[in-house]
Amino acid sequence: MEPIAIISIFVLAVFVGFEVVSKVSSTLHTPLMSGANAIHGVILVGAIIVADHSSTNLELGLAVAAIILATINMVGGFVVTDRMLEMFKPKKGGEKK
Amino acid sequence: MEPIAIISIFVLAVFVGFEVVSKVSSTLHTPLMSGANAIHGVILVGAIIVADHSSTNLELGLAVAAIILATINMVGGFVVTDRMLEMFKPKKGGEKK
Amino acid sequence: MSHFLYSLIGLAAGVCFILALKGLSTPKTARRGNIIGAIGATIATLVVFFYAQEGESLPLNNFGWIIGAIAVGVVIGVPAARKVQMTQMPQLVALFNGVGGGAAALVAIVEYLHLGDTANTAEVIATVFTVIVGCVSFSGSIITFLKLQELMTTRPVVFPGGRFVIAGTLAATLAAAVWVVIELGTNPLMILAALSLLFGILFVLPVGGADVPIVISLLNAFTGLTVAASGYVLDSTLLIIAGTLVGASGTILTRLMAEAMGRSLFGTLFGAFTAKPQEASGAAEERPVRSGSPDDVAILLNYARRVVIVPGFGLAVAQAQHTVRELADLMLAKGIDVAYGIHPVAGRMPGHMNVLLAEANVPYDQLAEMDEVNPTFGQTDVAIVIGANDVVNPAAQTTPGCPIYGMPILEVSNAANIIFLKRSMRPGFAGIENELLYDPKTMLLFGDAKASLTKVVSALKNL
Amino acid sequence: MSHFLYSLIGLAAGVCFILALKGLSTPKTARRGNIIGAIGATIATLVVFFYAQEGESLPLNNFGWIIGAIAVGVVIGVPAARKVQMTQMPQLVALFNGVGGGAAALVAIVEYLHLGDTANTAEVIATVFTVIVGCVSFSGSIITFLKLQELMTTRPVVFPGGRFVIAGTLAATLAAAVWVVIELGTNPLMILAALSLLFGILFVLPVGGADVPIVISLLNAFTGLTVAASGYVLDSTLLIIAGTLVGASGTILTRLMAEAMGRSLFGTLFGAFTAKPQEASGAAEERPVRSGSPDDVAILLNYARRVVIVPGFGLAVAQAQHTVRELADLMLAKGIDVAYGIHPVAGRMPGHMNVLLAEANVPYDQLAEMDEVNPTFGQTDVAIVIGANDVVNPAAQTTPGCPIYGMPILEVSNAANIIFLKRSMRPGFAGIENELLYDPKTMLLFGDAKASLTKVVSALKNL
Ligand SMILES: NC(=O)c1ccc[n+]([C@@H]2O[C@H](COP(=O)([O-])OP(=O)(O)OC[C@H]3O[C@@H](n4cnc5c(N)ncnc54)[C@H](OP(=O)(O)O)[C@@H]3O)[C@@H](O)[C@H]2O)c1
Ligand SMILES: NC(=O)c1ccc[n+]([C@@H]2O[C@H](COP(=O)([O-])OP(=O)(O)OC[C@H]3O[C@@H](n4cnc5c(N)ncnc54)[C@H](OP(=O)(O)O)[C@@H]3O)[C@@H](O)[C@H]2O)c1
Repeated sequence: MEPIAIISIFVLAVFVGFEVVSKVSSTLHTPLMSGANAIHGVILVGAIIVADHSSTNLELGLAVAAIILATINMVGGFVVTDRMLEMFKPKKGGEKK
Repeated sequence: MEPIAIISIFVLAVFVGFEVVSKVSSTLHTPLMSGANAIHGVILVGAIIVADHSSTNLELGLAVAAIILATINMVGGFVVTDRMLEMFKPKKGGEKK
Repeated sequence: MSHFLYSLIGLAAGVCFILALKGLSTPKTARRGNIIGAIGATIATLVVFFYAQEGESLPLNNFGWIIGAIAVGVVIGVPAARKVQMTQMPQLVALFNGVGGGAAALVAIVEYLHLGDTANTAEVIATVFTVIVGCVSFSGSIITFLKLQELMTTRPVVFPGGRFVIAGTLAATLAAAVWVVIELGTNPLMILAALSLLFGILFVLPVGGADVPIVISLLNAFTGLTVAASGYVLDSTLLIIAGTLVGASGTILTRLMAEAMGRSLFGTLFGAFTAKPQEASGAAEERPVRSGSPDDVAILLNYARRVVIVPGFGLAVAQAQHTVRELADLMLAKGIDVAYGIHPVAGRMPGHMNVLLAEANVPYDQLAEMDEVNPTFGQTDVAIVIGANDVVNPAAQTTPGCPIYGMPILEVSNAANIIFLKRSMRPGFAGIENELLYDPKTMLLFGDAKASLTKVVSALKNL
Repeated sequence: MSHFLYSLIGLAAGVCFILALKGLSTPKTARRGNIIGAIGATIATLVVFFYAQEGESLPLNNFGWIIGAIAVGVVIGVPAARKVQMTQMPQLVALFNGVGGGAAALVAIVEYLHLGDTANTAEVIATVFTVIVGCVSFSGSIITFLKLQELMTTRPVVFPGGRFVIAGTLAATLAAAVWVVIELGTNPLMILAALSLLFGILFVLPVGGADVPIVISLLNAFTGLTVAASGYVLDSTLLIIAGTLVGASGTILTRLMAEAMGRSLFGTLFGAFTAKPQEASGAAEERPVRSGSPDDVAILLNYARRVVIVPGFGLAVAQAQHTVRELADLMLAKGIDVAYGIHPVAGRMPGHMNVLLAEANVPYDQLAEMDEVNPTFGQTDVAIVIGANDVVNPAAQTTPGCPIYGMPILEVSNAANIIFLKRSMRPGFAGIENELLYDPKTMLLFGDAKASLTKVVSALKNL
């Protein structure tokens, strides 16, 4: 992709990120942090691509490590965020502890 | 530019536009409308580019017309928006009518 | 200048536009935002003169023509923007939007002529899109201008078989579009442009006067999209970003506006076709109303402790904003507590009342938004409704199925006394009877709002 | 699958991430938002398996390894995420962030090895950036994890000449970066990675335990940027968008968090170097305090009409959230009006208290935000402060220059009685004396919050 396209996408994504997050209530800061954290787990995609490229054992070893780490980040991040948010669901009376 | 870059820029710009405008107070809807209107006056840039390209009289004539129209849109739009917004500046007591 | 640097500056201009829209979202930063936008536009324009496309050299070809055309545009645009009255703002915005759409269409046509057979299909499709939407925006905006300037009737223009004519024109336009994409050539394109212009006219004719601002906002968003499409053909990131921004924000604005009026966008555009013809409502009934003289009104005001002024469309028509200010100042001098209750869609454009009253130098702290002022009507002695009707009509809350049902209103009926300043018993834009006019605590002062207000002011002065 | 379609699906996944962040901004839509994000991530991952790069064919090379590695990741990640206690959330987020940063660094290294001499300078620079920041994020997060898990001291670790060691490491890292860009080659890159890992450790060591969440948030934003840089090298729009989103939103979050604590980001990161060593404050003074027994507390609560519970960091440490709930239920059963006053930075992470209390099933309507609850302390009979200190310390309002000056606090001093549950007279994180502890209307109940609460509950039951 042309550099200018990449820069444009970057700049616009910065604005989107700023705008979307800037008005969040502090109640949700913890899940928001772990949710954003989960999103950068898509580096998994990159890790898979480089694992496909890998031609030496060193490369493959590092790529496999990258895949493991990225998967932990992504899957774990979404699961834990969901766990937290589940507790935020409106509960009537809150009877059953 | 590659199609995917253009589409990405388009999609991100849509989000930016939505996010930025969606929480505006109705007090400023009129200036916002005329301000957004002024922004699309940058088609002037396009008009100048095609005027530069023009090789026939027909093309040049149309391009010149486009430049005139676009300039009216852009310059007029920003000026009138500024005029409106000037009136919104905080005024103490509002004495001098 | 390298293409990269050129595009980078364009991107910077795009960022200026984003900041402009961001700024425009609150009064405090609005003016600065607009200036940032203007700076971005200026930079974007200047930089074109310093960038030679491949195989070309500076200065640009036709340099003299370009500068001359810009000068002409400035000479026309600036005075228009400086002199226009605030009441005529909707017209001016319509006109500016129309010329923008026209410019986009012209740019697309010229680029098409220039590219000739070298254009690829995607470029041709973008061109066709720009030509159609730009032309519709142009001719449609001209019609909205004529309606708003009352150079033609503001009523929906419907003629027998109208909907078939419109559908036919649309079909012909689309057919021409396909023709252009397949056959290429100048003539098909010109025919397409002509059909699109015609469709723009037919599309806006059936829209009623008060719905016109929504149409303007919609056309504004459309014009933004044409600019984005031109950006694709001309390979300009700036145009893509700027156009898309306007397209997206225009769409949101249109929706907000339609929502504030409790209407659907579809109903706005095609309401004239589906609506049952409204009978000249209530005229047959001839129920008694209590009409008063300027002196009666002045007395009522004189002994009030709290008065809420509800301005509307009619105030703008009568250009009575300065006289209203005079009346408010007079009451304030007499120690009466005065507030303005501003409905978000009072006037001809969303937020129009705020602009009008800002122009009349009404101090901020007297302007109250609907949500603020509604709970205070219970402690209000007199609500004086000036050239407004629909925005206080209780039918919006009580009559399911009426055109404004669900629209939030200013609840003046909770005030101890209501005064209406209007010229007749005719209903407001929505064309529905307002029960409030027959309320025992309502007093009507017939006549042009400005004339009536002037009389009330002098009566009040003499008390 | 064509590259265009592949990229388009990636873009769609990017849009999912935007929607996820949008959704996460209000409790109502948060869970759905997170699920949309997870769907986006799943699609993005699956689609890689169906796209063959130029000159290659499907299935991917090393397919078995890839699937196996993913399985391992799932087997480690999911149970960790499922079993973690809510009080340990900051650690887990730190760890997840660290592995993400590590993954980004590894990806960059492998791609660098793969590209060899064919990499252009821009790609090498992006690689170097990713390696440095990814490694810093990795090792820094590990240290924050160790601190939060209390596997090492939570105090700032400062050693003589520490700042010179850090500056030296930074300089060496940058030098190595330049070396890699100029010379290329595997060894320089490995040295760069090692130096970056070292720098990450040294960078986080001097940060105090309670400031660690800010550092995590910052490292989170950094990791996002490395993902964006990888996206550039790997030509993936998705990674650019996702990474940038996280970078931008992480930056905003970091700023919001620092602001809510009334601190500057700079002070957080480098405070340990510039701060004068805090004397073991107040210990020398030995002023009298009123300490009470669980029975005293129970009696006070029993005769109150309105009680506000102020939970803090210590509640999380003692894991007393369920016991607090029990106490609150008991009081409610006795007809006492109970509310929780939640300070935005109470706990170890912003919004942490909300998560902890949500876990203990505390009903929504009992949770009050700071701005809501502050005006009500005047009508409150007992404010019971459980493992909190700084967030109620009036020094934030009265002592200019103290570390928390300017931070908004919960104004418990307006309540008729104040009860503190803490273990000692030691100050809170900010290390400053809390005058409130010596206030005549304050009663102190020393001991671990959970143990104390259990005693109070049984005392109250017996009344
Ligand atoms: N602001 C927007 O964005 C926007 C956009 C589109 C549509 N609308 C619609 O416009 C309407 C606005 O409500 P509104 O209450 O402001 O206006 P309205 O309901 O249309 O009422 C205007 C009233 O002003 C009176 N009037 C007209 N000219 C006058 C004059 N010279 N002197 C005194 N009175 C005069 C009319 O009665 P007489 O004829 O008896 O004098 C009429 O009853 C709403 O239905 C809204 O949905 C608003
Ligand atoms: N939430 C965030 O995002 C965040 C992030 C970074 C920093 N911070 C900072 O963290 C602080 C949070 O304020 P805070 O009032 O919640 O906490 P704090 O000021 O640190 O006070 C915690 C109190 O809990 C007591 N405590 C600790 N363990 C306990 C136990 N097991 N049982 C009973 N009491 C116990 C401690 O006193 P004893 O030792 O005497 O028991 C201490 O006074 C603020 O200064 C804030 O700026 C917050």
